[in-house]
Amino acid sequence: SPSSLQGSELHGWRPPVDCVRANELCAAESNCSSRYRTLRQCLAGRDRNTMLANKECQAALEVLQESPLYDCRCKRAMKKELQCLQIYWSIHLGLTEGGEFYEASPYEPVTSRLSDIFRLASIFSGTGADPVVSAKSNHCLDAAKACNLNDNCKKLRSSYISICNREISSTERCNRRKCHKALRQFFDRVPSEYTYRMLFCSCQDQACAERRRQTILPSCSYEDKEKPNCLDLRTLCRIDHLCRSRLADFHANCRASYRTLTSCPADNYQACLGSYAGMIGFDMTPNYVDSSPTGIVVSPWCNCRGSGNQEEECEKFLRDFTENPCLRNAIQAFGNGTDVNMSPKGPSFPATQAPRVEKTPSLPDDLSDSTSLGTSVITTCTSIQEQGLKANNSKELSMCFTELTTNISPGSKKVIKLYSGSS
Amino acid sequence: LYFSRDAYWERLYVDQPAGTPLLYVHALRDAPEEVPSFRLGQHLYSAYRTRLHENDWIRIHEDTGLLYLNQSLDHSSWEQLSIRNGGFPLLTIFLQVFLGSTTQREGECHWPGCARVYFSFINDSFPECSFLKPQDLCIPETGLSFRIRENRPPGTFYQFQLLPVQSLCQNVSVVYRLLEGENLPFHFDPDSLEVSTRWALDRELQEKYVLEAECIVGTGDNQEKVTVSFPVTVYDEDDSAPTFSGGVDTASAVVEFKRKEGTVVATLHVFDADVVPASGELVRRYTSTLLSGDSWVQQNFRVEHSPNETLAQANNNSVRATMHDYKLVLNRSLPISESRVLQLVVLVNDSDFQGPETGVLFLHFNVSVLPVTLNLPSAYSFPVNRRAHRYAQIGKVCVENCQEFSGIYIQYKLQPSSTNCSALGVVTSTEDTSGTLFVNDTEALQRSECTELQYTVVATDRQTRQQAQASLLVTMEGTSVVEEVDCPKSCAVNKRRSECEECGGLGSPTGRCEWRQGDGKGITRNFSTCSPSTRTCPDGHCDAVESRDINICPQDCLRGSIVGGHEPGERRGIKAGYGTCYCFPDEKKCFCEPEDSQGPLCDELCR
Amino acid sequence: ARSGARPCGLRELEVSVSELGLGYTSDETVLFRYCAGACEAAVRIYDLGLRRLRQRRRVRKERVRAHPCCRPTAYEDEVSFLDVHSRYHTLQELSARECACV
Amino acid sequence: ARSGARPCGLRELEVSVSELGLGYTSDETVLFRYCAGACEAAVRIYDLGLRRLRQRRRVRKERVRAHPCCRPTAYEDEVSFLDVHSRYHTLQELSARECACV
Repeated sequence: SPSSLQGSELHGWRPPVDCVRANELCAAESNCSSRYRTLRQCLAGRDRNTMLANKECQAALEVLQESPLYDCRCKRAMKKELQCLQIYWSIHLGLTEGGEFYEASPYEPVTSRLSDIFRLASIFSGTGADPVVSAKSNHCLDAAKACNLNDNCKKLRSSYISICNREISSTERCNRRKCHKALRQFFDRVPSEYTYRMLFCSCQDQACAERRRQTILPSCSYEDKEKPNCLDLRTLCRIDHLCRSRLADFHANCRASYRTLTSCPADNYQACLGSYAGMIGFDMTPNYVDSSPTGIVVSPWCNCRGSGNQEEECEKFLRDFTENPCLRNAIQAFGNGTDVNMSPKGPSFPATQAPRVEKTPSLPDDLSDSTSLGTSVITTCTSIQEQGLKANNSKELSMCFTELTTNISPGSKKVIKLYSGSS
Repeated sequence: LYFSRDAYWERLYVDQPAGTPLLYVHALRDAPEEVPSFRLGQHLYSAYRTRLHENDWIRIHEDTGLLYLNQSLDHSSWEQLSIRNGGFPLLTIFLQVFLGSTTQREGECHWPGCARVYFSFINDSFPECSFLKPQDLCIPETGLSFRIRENRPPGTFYQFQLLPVQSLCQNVSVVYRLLEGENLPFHFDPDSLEVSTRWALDRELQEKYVLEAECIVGTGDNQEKVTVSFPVTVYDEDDSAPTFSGGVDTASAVVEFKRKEGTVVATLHVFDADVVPASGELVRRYTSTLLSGDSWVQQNFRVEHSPNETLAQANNNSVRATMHDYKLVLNRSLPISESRVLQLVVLVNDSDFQGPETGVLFLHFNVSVLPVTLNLPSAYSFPVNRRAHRYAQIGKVCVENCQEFSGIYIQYKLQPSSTNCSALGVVTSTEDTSGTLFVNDTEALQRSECTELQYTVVATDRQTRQQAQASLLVTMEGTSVVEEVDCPKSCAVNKRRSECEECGGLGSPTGRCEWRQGDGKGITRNFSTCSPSTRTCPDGHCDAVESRDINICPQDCLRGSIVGGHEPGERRGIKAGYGTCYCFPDEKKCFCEPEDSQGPLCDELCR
Repeated sequence: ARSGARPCGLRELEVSVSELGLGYTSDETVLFRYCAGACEAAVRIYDLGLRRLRQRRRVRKERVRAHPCCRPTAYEDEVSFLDVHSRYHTLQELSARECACV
Repeated sequence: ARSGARPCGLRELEVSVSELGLGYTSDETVLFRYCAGACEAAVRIYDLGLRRLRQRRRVRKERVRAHPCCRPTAYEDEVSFLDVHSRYHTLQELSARECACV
């Protein structure tokens, strides 16, 4: 076997620290801090690529790949979230070329699950509601009522509503920047037992669906005179570290995967819903496109007109919102109060089970050739790993789903393989 | 040269023998004389693009683009790469393949000069051929889709066979057939299994094709068929010159009453069959210049360009194209004295266009700027009630066509004929450039010797100082009367009809407030209220006279708190109210509540 | 009362101590300041809501005030006088110093 | 009311917006907090004097309050809701936050 492998230094797995802490650790170590300074100079230069080609920049990258800065992460609504994200992107913009279709999420993976929220929600609202009554009731109205009965939720809800609803002039509908800020505060500071119920409530009739659509006051926070091109909107979002991070997080947690039961990476609906809600209050704010009770379609405010040769990439970006089985399943699961009960070990599959064709979501999924995507394959195991399950010593941890997402262009057959390998 | 795909897929198994062919990458030519050559990146990357290891195992034939295993990958190399990937079973690795001609370096791989080759690296040896399902023998894991540039020489963009399967399962018969390729610009060679274009494609004719292929596995009666379809996207280049939409290259327009900055004078449309450059770049690269040496033109006009994607029909196909709107817009408000006839030329330049014809065309705007002369009717005459309160609106004066004006700022003044019988004032309303006459001094109304008031109305254009005049005669009506004691200054304070109609208030022309009875339908624009004159208040608009004093019409003008069921007006006042709306202007407060709930005050009852 | 009646404010009255009915007999007089007037403009949406809920008996008949009161918000410290028995007395917070609708 | 009845304090009630009788039609509910209760212990000498002067018609018949009121001394900022026409409204100072006898 190739001898070169034995000699190379093992790049073991270490638990990620947050990037603010990692930055402090690096600053305290001269070699790391000097290389980090070099990398920032490399990136600051106008022609990023030629700068990255020079030896010093490469050396800086090599060293930093070994430092805690390399796989540091951030936490949603942590104290110095923006600073953490700025540090994260200063490293990762060096490592990737930018312009990737999917970017790795800077946030630590979510370990909580929907069932935790349901438990809390039922404690709060005392609902072990009678299913017959609950079937008929307007869940979105109940959610608003529950919020109004909780002082913190009521206060922050009223705050964003009054800001987003305040007409500035005949030509200026509202102050969108302030509205977005108030919405971000609401979703950051109010527990998801309240916010998810208002955002993802299930509906039987149009009035309920319209209330659900109105949750974020779309006329101010979402709609605009014109619809920009989605790739232009993505470019705008990626200029702002927070928006960029929330979009990357959405892609990481909501990207349809055909190898999991739920179509969601690591079968975690909560992670997907959290990252969807995390985009509200940014340029990429998504919302329900209409008030049809059952046909759940969400989308950012953009279309694919004016994409030129990148129409396929644009439509693929839009499909991640409008035809995303993971996101749809997650919203429906929350609405119905159901969660996939994934025992931590996950379903065990015999090693050599013949490939079985899964309940194929009818809609095309992600990668086709048209994307310059670097990560058409999700390392689901990575996210399991990051949920704190020590990889190398757990005998159990051999279950990992090969995420071969296939592009289902019309008519083509799709092959899905399930492998279990033991580490 | 460019790759026909930006990503390729294949599976790698442990212990596949060195020399196993893996896949072909294909490059298409931009020019006939180009000869494709390829080179591989040095490193293997993980899904999230972390550099895993030097690429010791995979090589490429630089001329044919055939990737093959140079060294077999054993379990220990798999273990090693898996650990590098974070200790998990390695799922996918990729390496970068470059066109020989590209200057791109590793770390900056993007189409067209670089593509990524993904390998699902399975920790198992190559399965028994009999285990493989037809689709495993026929088609790669990930869907195929191709991109072919228009106007480029024909070339091969795909080779059907799964090379590892073909080399390790030679006794399995796999035959391919292109189903609908015949009448399309594509050719399939059954021997080499290569798919190629038959001639240069023209995106403006068709921009998407879906090719259907059939793969037959096995022979005799245990044959199995797998069909696969794959999209081919024709990539646009700027090969179409801009043309006049509908052949119209000239627009004529007259600027007369609408002289305000931002007024759209005329619009012309340019059609371009192309969709590149894309929206992000389009406005920068599709320029429009107002050609005129005359600095006056440059200062007073500007061109606004707004491109919109549209659909064009090409032999019963619809293909995306672009319609460019060019608006000639006033860059400044024009004085009423301005009078010019202009031929303006706008140069539109599709700077990316590389065709033989020119990417430039000229739009012509014939603009006549007419002067406006101010005219007032010869004489005005209005009655006024001696009981009128201050700010009572008496009537309106207006220069000819004033309702049409925008960007023209007129000032109205009154010159009284006699000094001791002067009671009126005038104020200009910006919305319709009219002048509103109002009672400014009630003392003269009460003097019996003043039976009529005579004025000269003077209208002056603020910018050019041009003037127009007219005479104004105001005749007195009715008799003055001593004011009711205990009446509030503002009609709006009164909550009930009785109180309302027994008092006067600022702005009331008859000396008495008027009660407006609402429709009582919840929160409604037609709420009940007490007003100086229901003709002007409340009407959802705080006019020039009303804004002189908050007591005149707080219902329209209040900027303060409105208590009770209501809908706020745009920036001020009450747009809709519940029941009766009444106000306390000095406290900047209005209330809207149903009549029945204004019950007896709870004094003694609620000790 | 007509709407727009005199708003809540400070009024004053010269009264003899005896007239106050506090049991002191003295011929001295004091300037008694008190709050009076209408509080219509101080009504809040709270009052409208409370009034409606009371009308609909949603609020039990406990003592509830659905209209602002014109009341002192500050009092004068003290006033002293000599009674008919030649004894001095001092009264705390007899007069209002400021009024408001609360 | 019996002397020593429940003292002035904050009460709360869950009501639907429509019940507030403000003209808004919405099925949402709000927590309406109001002040209720007796203010016996807050009576001052001012009140006694004023009551007596009023009984003796020394104070003209204008509106005068000779007893402390149980009223809010602080209000909650705002509460918002969606009405049946899918339009949002925000009410300022609907609920009491603190009560006192004034």
